[in-house]
Amino acid sequence: MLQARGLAKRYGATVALDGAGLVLRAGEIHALMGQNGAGKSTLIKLLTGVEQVDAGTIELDGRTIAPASPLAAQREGISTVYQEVNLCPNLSVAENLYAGRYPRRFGLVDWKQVRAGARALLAELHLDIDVDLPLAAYPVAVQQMVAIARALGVSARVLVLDEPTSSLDEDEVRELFAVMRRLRERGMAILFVTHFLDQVYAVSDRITVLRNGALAGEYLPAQLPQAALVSAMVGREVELAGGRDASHEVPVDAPVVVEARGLGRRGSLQPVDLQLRAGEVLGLGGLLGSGRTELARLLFGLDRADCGELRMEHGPVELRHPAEAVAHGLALCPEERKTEGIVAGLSVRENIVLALQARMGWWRALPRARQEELARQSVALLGIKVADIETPVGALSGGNQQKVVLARWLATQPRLLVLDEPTRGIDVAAKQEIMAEVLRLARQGMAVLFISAEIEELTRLSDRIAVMRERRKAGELPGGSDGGQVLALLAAHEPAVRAAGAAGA
Amino acid sequence: MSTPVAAMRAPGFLSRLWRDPRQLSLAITIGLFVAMSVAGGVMYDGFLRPQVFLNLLIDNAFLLIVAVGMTFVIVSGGIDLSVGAVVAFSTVLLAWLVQVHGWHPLAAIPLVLALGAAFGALMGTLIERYRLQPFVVTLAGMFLARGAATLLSVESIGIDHAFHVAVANLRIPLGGGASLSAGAVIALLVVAGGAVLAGMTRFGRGVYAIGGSEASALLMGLPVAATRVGVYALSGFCSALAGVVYTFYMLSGYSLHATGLELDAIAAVVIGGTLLAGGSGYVLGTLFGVLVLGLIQTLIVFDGTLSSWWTKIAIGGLLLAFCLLQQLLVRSSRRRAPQEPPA
Amino acid sequence: GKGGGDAAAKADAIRVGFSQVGAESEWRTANTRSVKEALVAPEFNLKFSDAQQKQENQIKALRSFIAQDVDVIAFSPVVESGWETVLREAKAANIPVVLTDRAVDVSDDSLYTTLIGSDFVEEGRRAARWLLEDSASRKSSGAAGPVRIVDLQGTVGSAPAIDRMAGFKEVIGQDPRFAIVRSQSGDFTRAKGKEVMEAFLKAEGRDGIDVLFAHNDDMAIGAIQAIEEAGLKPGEDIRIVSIDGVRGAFEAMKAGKLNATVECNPLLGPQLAQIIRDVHAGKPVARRVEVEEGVFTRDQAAAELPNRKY
Amino acid sequence: MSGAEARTSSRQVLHRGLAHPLFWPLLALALLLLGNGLFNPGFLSLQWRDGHLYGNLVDIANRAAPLVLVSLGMTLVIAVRGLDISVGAVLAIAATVAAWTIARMQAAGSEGLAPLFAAITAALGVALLCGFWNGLLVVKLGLQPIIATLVLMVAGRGIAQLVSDGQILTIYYEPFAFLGNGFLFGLPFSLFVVAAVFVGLKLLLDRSALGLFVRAIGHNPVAAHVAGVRAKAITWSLYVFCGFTAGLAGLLVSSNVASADANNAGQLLELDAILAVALGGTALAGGRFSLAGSLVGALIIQALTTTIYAIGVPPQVNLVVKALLVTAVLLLQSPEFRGRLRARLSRRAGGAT
Ligand SMILES: Nc1ncnc2c1ncn2[C@@H]1O[C@H](COP(=O)(O)OP(=O)(O)OP(=O)(O)O)[C@@H](O)[C@H]1O
Ligand SMILES: Nc1ncnc2c1ncn2[C@@H]1O[C@H](COP(=O)(O)OP(=O)(O)OP(=O)(O)O)[C@@H](O)[C@H]1O
Ligand SMILES: [Mg+2]
Ligand SMILES: [Mg+2]
Repeated sequence: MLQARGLAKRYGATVALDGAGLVLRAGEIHALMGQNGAGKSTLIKLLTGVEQVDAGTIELDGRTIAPASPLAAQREGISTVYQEVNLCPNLSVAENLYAGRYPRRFGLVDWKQVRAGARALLAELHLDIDVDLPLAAYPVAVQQMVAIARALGVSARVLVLDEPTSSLDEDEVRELFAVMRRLRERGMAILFVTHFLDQVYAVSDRITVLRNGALAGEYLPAQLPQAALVSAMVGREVELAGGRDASHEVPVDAPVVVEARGLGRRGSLQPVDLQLRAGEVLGLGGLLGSGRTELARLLFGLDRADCGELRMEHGPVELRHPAEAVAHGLALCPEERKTEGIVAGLSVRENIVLALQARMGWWRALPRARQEELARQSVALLGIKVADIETPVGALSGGNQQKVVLARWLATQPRLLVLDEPTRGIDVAAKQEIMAEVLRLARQGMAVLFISAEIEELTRLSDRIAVMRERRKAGELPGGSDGGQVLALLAAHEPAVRAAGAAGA
Repeated sequence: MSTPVAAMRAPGFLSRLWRDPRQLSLAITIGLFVAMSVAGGVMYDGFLRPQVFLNLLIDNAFLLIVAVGMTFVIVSGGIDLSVGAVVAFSTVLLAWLVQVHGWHPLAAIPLVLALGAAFGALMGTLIERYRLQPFVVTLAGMFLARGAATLLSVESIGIDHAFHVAVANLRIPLGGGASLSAGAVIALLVVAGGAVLAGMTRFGRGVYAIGGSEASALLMGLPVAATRVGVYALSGFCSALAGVVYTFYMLSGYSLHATGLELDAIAAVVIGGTLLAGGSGYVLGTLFGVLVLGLIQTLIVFDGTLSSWWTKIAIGGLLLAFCLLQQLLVRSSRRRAPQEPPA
Repeated sequence: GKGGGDAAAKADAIRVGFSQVGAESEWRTANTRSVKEALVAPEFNLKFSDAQQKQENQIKALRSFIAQDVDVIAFSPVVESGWETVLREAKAANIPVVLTDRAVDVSDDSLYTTLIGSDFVEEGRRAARWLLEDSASRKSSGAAGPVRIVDLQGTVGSAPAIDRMAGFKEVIGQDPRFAIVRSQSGDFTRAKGKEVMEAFLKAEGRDGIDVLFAHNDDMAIGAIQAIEEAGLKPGEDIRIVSIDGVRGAFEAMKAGKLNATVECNPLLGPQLAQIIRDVHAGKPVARRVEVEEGVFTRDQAAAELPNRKY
Repeated sequence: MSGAEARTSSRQVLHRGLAHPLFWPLLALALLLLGNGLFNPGFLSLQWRDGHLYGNLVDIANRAAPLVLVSLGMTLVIAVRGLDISVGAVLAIAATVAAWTIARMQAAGSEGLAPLFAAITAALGVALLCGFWNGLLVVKLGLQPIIATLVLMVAGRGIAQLVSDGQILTIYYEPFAFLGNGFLFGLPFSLFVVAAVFVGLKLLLDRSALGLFVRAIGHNPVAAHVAGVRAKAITWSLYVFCGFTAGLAGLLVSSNVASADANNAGQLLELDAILAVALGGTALAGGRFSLAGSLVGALIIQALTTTIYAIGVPPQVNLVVKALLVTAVLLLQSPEFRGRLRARLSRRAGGAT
């Protein structure tokens, strides 16, 4: 149905794509895989008219097309969810779903119909939210769902989803897949990008792998074991799994780095007790909206706690500003990369040194040579794909941006590192390396609070697991607990809305 | 999903108003306006006469029209500094055509309006096509329009065409001796039209989308370029219309009319709750922004004891008091609201 | 407050609404002060309003005065035209209007009762006449060619700038010995006056300028500094005449740097008070009341300086 | 062969020069001055007279000094997504306070340099206070910058007139005149003031981490905050600094004309300053900024004004000329415009061959 051949695209000196291609058939779910910076998003931008090709052809139904704008692509019947949530945060959810194609009465927008339609669209994804609130009032996950709903709402023949699941919980992913399967039955062609291998195998009919901007091959999932898929992406043999050394025990006498006693905030978090020892990785599990991010923000002084206290080695501390947290050796890799993480206009180097420099104060600047050294080290250590450390971070691929944020905090060599969904959008191989690095640092005495939506990842990496539910701590599990135990904690008291949704899936 | 999700469903208008900061601040603005009027009534005799409030509309009709156009520009994330100059140019052109060349006002007015819109569209095109900053483009536009006005006539031209005089003296009685001028009625119509345009049309919603995120608007397939040009054309049109209303108000065309009007208009829009960063605001808020500015002036005239410099200080002080109260009320009520959306 | 002890005293006071243009110059400030000092309680109850140099603000103030039902309205119009509608409203409300400082341009003369103030055109003429006389007396020095005049105008489009220019040209234009070689706006301010004069001096050369005509004293004072900095003697190498007669001008004349200033008297408060009394009492008043004004030159400066209040 | 090498390297230099953000503003300035020189051969000439340099170029630099100072402060405020439209009023306040202080000191019989230092201290102190006030409203109380500074813009002139009692305060005090009128090594003293502020600022921003923080705040204030940057404190101090530059400019202006005009000093300065900042290539949305660019921008504006005076157009044409010149400068700086122009030219050339 949709066929692309020999696509090439360069941005200045960077070659984003060279010899990429793709064959998308009607009625299939097609996974597009590749490492961070392999060119997946760029390929999608070319297909959907955001960028123009330098070379190569795109054919739709045997007809060569060259969409000049997203609008043109939409007219061709291609509907897209881009990697960064690309909706207007100021508009209401309903409007975001209908912008550009409002139903009208007497030439005016028919708000009644917009609202009803919006609710119906979201209901398909089993999302029941107030569609009149501005989109910005909702967390990224919900925004992501809205973006997907918008794409579904356009009666298209081709649906393109660039990492739609990166910030979703397992439940949401299940909903999404159910919808995707329904659409496939109707003959729609679906192209989707993800870094979760399980998801690829769960839903896709065919896999295309990109490597370094070029087509590496097209495969059927049944004939391609996970390890082989990863090798195809990376271009060499990679050993999967690994993680925490099961025999590792955090010494009981290891100093307590941070201790929260009854830390809470009215309206967002019930009082929580939490203790982190040097060298320990504490996993924090919970469903969407369970309050994990809130806890992380309180620990870091981004929000002010209104009850309880926070103690560090040398006694109680009161954090009024992240700068104070940074000064105390805390670090927070925030969940919302685009708004709270990267500074898109600054270079990779500047982004990486930012937190360290903030800790050193404004007067003493890190010498330029030291900055470059730090940046180079980080680029090498985390495998950030970038030609030049002076490139603005905004020009990096999504996963590489995430790595830059991580690098920024590692550079401060914190006592406690809080990671809120740190591996979102990072490819399998890199994820493994990054977590290995985090574990290594932990073993050297850093404490880590690791927030993740993936239970498997949590159990594999954590020395201990705390579980949040409904804005309070539901319980704690010792290291080596299995996913079932975590689920049990998570699932207690599941509210009716969600239960109904899950049943429908 | 967990319980908070259920709590996020808004059952009624009141609770939505409570939670949606934009509507809340509009309500607070209106409330403060009323409070200020009452305070004026307590302090000064005759302040609460209906005609005093109608005069707010009569005397600020042109500002209101300009501010409605400005609201669109600011919501789209831009700014238009040329408005005052375009008003002045329109008055001069109209007076020049009518007085010097003997046109009938009804023939001259459409030309003036078309020129205003075209001038706005030209600035919009420069901004859109060459990626120039709206601030500087419209600043140049301001120089140009005022310069063109002085070129047409340095002196103030009085208009004594019978039609114009008749419209200028037209008073629509509202009972009890109170009345409204034609200009004020036009201004109210513009507000109504602006509110519908902003809230109920594709163009209006496109303006909000661009103001929220231009990149997203493009990816959503909205006609960004046309909308942007349209916004400035609209503002130019409103300024020209305000110029026409101005000639009904003053019966003269003068190159020094409406100096500094751009700042008043911006201030009115912002006081009305529109964010200068774009993406959020209401035309109705702008109406109250204009009324608040007018009320401040009226309070000072009613007081009638302030020297020139105390007048300036008082205007600044009242402006500050208003904005601070607005800000504090909005903040504290948002804090009391059940769940604060992440900042 | 509404009540208060002075309410009784104010009850039969004449309620006057006075709308001033602004406080843009010392002249204006002196004018305001004079009016305020003349219209004092208990005889008057003055509502003063400052329009910040904007006509629309003046109109708003007049409307407010009408809404407050004052006894007499007085104001200094920013420009001539544009007053028709609001004056009609005043007339309908039976409130007599006294203009100060300058006339307005209305179709119906009954819209205002009287005008008290100066005549900007006449001021321009006076400046020119002084120049004619001055050149006549200097003829012996016998410079070749026409007398080259540069002109520092007020704010473009403002009434005094237009009228003073018109009056000046009217007189000068009849005499072929004079030529205005450059004309530029100095916005009535010292800083701009200086800046523009600097440019004039560079463009015309040191010997290219014989006379400076400044539309107000402040611009002349700024220009004097520019002339001095260019190494010339103001008042000698370049003769300077300006308008207003503020204190600074007299100081400059005393120092020999300014040749003449045409007085434009702002102190019309007492005359205004008398007219308001008459108007309020229903007595007939003259349509136009002139203010006493003169032309002052260097030799009179020292004597006059102590009398200058502004 | 070495010739070819030299050619490529010189082309590289040219390319780098063209890509430099300052290239286009500088070119605009050069074109303006050259155009003047063509029209009016005396325009570019410089003479040594009475122990100092004399000529239009000196005038332009000297006249632009206050605007340059204010533009520098404005640049930084804009860089952190702010705006300060009160600079003109602050300038007037500082000028008035300086004149008032001198008059008071003299009346009290103080002599020598004491009144000078007292005036400078008082004026700058008040200006810093004004900046502090603006910062308070913006940073602490969360008002939108344009409204927050509008308050002082409106009230500030009133305050200045209150101090001066509505009079133009004339300064009869020689030492003070040196600031805005004096010459050092044959150059106007104000140029040294500007140079000191510019170099000091540049060093501070480049050598410390302040420049990085300012840009980070401008591009993404939330992310900068999360990274531990004291965004609010920095923003606040930049408002204070902007007030300081306006105060300094006020000293220069009042010293230059030996008087303080509360109502007219610095009228419309805010617009000129923002225009200068924009012409210099600073993004008005924050983040990207260039101090040198603003300096050039301010010079362009003053050169424009002086040009208008020099070519002797009638005053009523001033604004039109200014509008057209500004538009031309803007277009010249727009990469999109140059791109389209080049495309059109090459198409025409292609058509001809
Ligand atoms: N606007 C741009 N300017 C410069 N380089 C860019 C730009 N956009 C993308 N690139 C480069 O193109 C390459 C491919 O990026 P792309 O976003 O397509 O990767 P991706 O496969 O989607 O990666 P990820 O999994 O991290 O999202 C990267 O090296 C990136 O740095
Ligand atoms: N699916 C949802 N629908 C509506 N509101 C939600 C949803 N998920 C979270 N929220 C709201 O978003 C806010 C932030 O939740 P928060 O991010 O702290 O949760 P979390 O435990 O960190 O979850 P996650 O990080 O997985 O999104 C809360 O106010 C919550 O009520
Ligand atoms: Mg991508
Ligand atoms: Mg979270």
